Amino acid sequence: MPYALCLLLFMIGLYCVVVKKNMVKIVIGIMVMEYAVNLFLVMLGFNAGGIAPIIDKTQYDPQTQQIAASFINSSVDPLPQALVLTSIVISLGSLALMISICTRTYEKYGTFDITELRRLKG
Amino acid sequence: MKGMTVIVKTISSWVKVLIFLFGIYIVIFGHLTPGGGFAGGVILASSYVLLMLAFGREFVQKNLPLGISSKLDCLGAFAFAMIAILGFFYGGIFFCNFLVERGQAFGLISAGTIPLSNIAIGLKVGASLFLVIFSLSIFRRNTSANK
Amino acid sequence: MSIPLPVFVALPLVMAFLLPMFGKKGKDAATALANLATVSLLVLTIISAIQLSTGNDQLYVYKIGKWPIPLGINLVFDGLSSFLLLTISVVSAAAMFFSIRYMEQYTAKSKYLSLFLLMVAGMNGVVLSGDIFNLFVFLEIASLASYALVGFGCEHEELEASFKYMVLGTVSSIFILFAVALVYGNTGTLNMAYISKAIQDAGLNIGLTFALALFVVGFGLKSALVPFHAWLPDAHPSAPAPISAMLSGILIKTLGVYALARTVFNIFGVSVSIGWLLIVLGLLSMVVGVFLAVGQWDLKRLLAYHSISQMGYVVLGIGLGALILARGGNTAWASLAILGGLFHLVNHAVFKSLLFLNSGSVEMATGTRQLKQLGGLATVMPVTRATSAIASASIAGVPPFNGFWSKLIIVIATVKAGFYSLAAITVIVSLVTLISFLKVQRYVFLGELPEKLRATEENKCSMLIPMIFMACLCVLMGLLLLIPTLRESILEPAVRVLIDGLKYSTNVMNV
Amino acid sequence: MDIFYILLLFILIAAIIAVETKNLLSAIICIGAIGFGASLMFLFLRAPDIAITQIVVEVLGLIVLIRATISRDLTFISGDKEFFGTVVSVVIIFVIFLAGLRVFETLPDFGISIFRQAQNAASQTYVREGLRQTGAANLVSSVILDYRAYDTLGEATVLFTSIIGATVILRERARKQLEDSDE
Repeated sequence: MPYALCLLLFMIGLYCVVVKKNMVKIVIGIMVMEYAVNLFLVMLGFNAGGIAPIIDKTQYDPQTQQIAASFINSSVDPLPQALVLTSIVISLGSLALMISICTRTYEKYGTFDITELRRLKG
Repeated sequence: MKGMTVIVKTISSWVKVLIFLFGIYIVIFGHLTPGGGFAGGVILASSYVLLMLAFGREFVQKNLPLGISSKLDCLGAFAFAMIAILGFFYGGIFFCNFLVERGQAFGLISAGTIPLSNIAIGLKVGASLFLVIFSLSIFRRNTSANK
Repeated sequence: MSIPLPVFVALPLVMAFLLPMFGKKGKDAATALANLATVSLLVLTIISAIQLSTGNDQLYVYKIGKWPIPLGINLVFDGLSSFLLLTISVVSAAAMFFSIRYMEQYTAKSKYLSLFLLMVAGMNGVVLSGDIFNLFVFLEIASLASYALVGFGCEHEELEASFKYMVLGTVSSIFILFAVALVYGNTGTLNMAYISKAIQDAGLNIGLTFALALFVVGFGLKSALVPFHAWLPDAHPSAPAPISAMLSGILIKTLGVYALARTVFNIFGVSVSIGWLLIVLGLLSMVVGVFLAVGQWDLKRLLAYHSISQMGYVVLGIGLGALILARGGNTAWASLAILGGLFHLVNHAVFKSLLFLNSGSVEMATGTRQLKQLGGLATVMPVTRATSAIASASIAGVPPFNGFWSKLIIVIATVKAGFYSLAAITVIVSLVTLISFLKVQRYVFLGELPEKLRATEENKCSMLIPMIFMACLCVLMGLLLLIPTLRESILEPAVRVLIDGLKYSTNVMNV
Repeated sequence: MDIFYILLLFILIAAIIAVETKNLLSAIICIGAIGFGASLMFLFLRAPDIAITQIVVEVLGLIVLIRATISRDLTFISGDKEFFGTVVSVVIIFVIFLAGLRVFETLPDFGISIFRQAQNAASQTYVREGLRQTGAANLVSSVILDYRAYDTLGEATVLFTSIIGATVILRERARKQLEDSDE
């Protein structure tokens, strides 16, 4: 069920990108979609009652180099977290580039409205 | 922009040191505690952004000119790529963790190249994010000057 | 394999990290270094391709960081990767050489060179990757570099085109990421070979089918197939000419068609419905693209619409192969169809980038690219005129040139597979293309030289060399098909990768 | 488990306000709310690394967004929407949503992660052997900087690319007169 709410969030973002005419609104829609996918990825790795994938000193035996079974059996999945870390940085990068294009366009046209841009280009 | 009031300036000159140290801590201990190069780099960048908001652009530009931050950006990325290539020379394969045998588990010096990569990434991320916010604000000043 | 595979990514990356440090003063040194990088990539690719075709192994796997396959990321170098790497290297070397002079009219040249190399690195990474998330990351590098390069001129149209391209491109990237997440949630792995094995074991459930649909939409947006083509006619003309050549020539193919073919054939496996879907997409692109192109009066915009149409041929060939394979038909005809598609891919890369370089040459000499304002350039720009004539003949499928051979193979394959109406449409589209390019030749190079363009001169030598090089390729590429040894060492291994389909997973795991 | 529903509902409400409000500045503030909600969500999903990264990235992203919109002449959106087009897109998106709902039946239930069920999933090895093989106690660090370091190189490159791109887009003068010097 939380997955479905995530999909709903994704669809809200998609709706915003498709319908809205304001450049900043479109950027906001893209950000919402990115949040939805990131949340979905992390949820995939979640274990009910799990612990974070960071090994504590008490869970490690230096002599035998063994990790306590309590950690192995309850840790959440570290791989999706690594993927989400990557995807957050990617979305920050594309946000920076998109906002630069928006500001530059605003300076040229004096508006954020994409239908106006088409009219001005004429 | 000449910066904000005296209260803001005083407080941020205190806080900036703390933020900067916290960023460095997050970067260096990234392989033991939550955090790492990216989070730490963003915190480093935000300490400079705070200075820029409080004291104005000219102050920051004196301390960290654009050219230098752009070079730091390239340098961090280059250092991270170099770690990969050093892995090739020492271990025979790209990204080989050639230092993994050194150090004790849970020590600050452990996990081979991971802390080094964290530092390189922290440098790169901090410099580049500072650069983008700075160029956005400079751009705005230029356009308003033109008007 | 004597050349370590990550070199193809690491070399342009390290160069790209270094170049912005040169700044304004070291511009010439930066240009020289960037050209050195693309030329050495070309040499390395040729060496690797020769090693692959003469060696015993069908594919090479490089495990990064010494981690065994499902743990780490692996690079896979097989026939298809080698084929696309060759295409990328040839076009990027030519476009880079062309930019030496052409990019003098813009500022921030060292940053341009850096972005160019980043785009090349991203494409090489996509082609070599054996891990689906890694493919997404490198796809994003290449796309981000291309968004910035489309807006490089910072004029009104360029910014608008760049924004449009960026929004659609980012949405398609998010679709792909969502599909990757769904695949991970269903199979628990990100390695392509292991995903493929899990799908073979458990079958294609509804979650994976939805993921496949998302992949088709995402890669379809990247390759501008017709329902998703809205960004291309704006984005490709707005970029500087060498970048248009890169975008139309290889970017849409690497990020779109290659990734689509890899996912459909090697990971999910072909089925009748996906075969029909690809055929319909290809057919729509072919017909709609060419009819929109006929009415254009802007030279680069016309070329961009033709890109959509020609991509239709590539996808049509590949989709036909998928359909025949899924029906269990004759493998010979399936491989013929795929051969036609892939051969048309590389042919289109060569002649379309040549056409864009020509348009850049014309624009630089005359300052306009409106067909109605041009004319009579045949006498003042003989080299541009000659190369452009060769490229136009190629794209229209006139016999001795390369476009003819690939179109011929696609037509033969459609006839053999029993789709006579498809064959007829293919020929008709080719004829319309011919008419459209006769119009270009007529308005740009023949007729009266307008008063304003009297002072036009042929461009400098450094811009002519890449055009002549590409024109020679256009003439000679037919040999790739006609000489058996060349065909068996370059085209056939690429076709075999797709025909083998799901055997990819066992091939990778057994290395 | 209830906390996830509460947070998701909060995020959804913030998203709807962000999409529908007429004032750009409040839309951006709602984006901030989504970001902080997501960050809390990551914390409860036992992902502290991402929670930290999300929250700092959120702050910088907000600064960038506000820089772009504040003190522009036009922070309010006016203009009429085409009613027909909107309805068609809403219907299409709703159909995709209904189709997508069935997709989640094939995933393991929320709260059971896939790597415990799948055969030879890489994460099983990461959890069991990660500390011994890489020496890092933070397994996420060991994945991003050792097992999948190549991805991280790509990620750093993405950031580098976008920054170079942003400085290129924001440069003052794009074209210059071509000097006709001999080569």
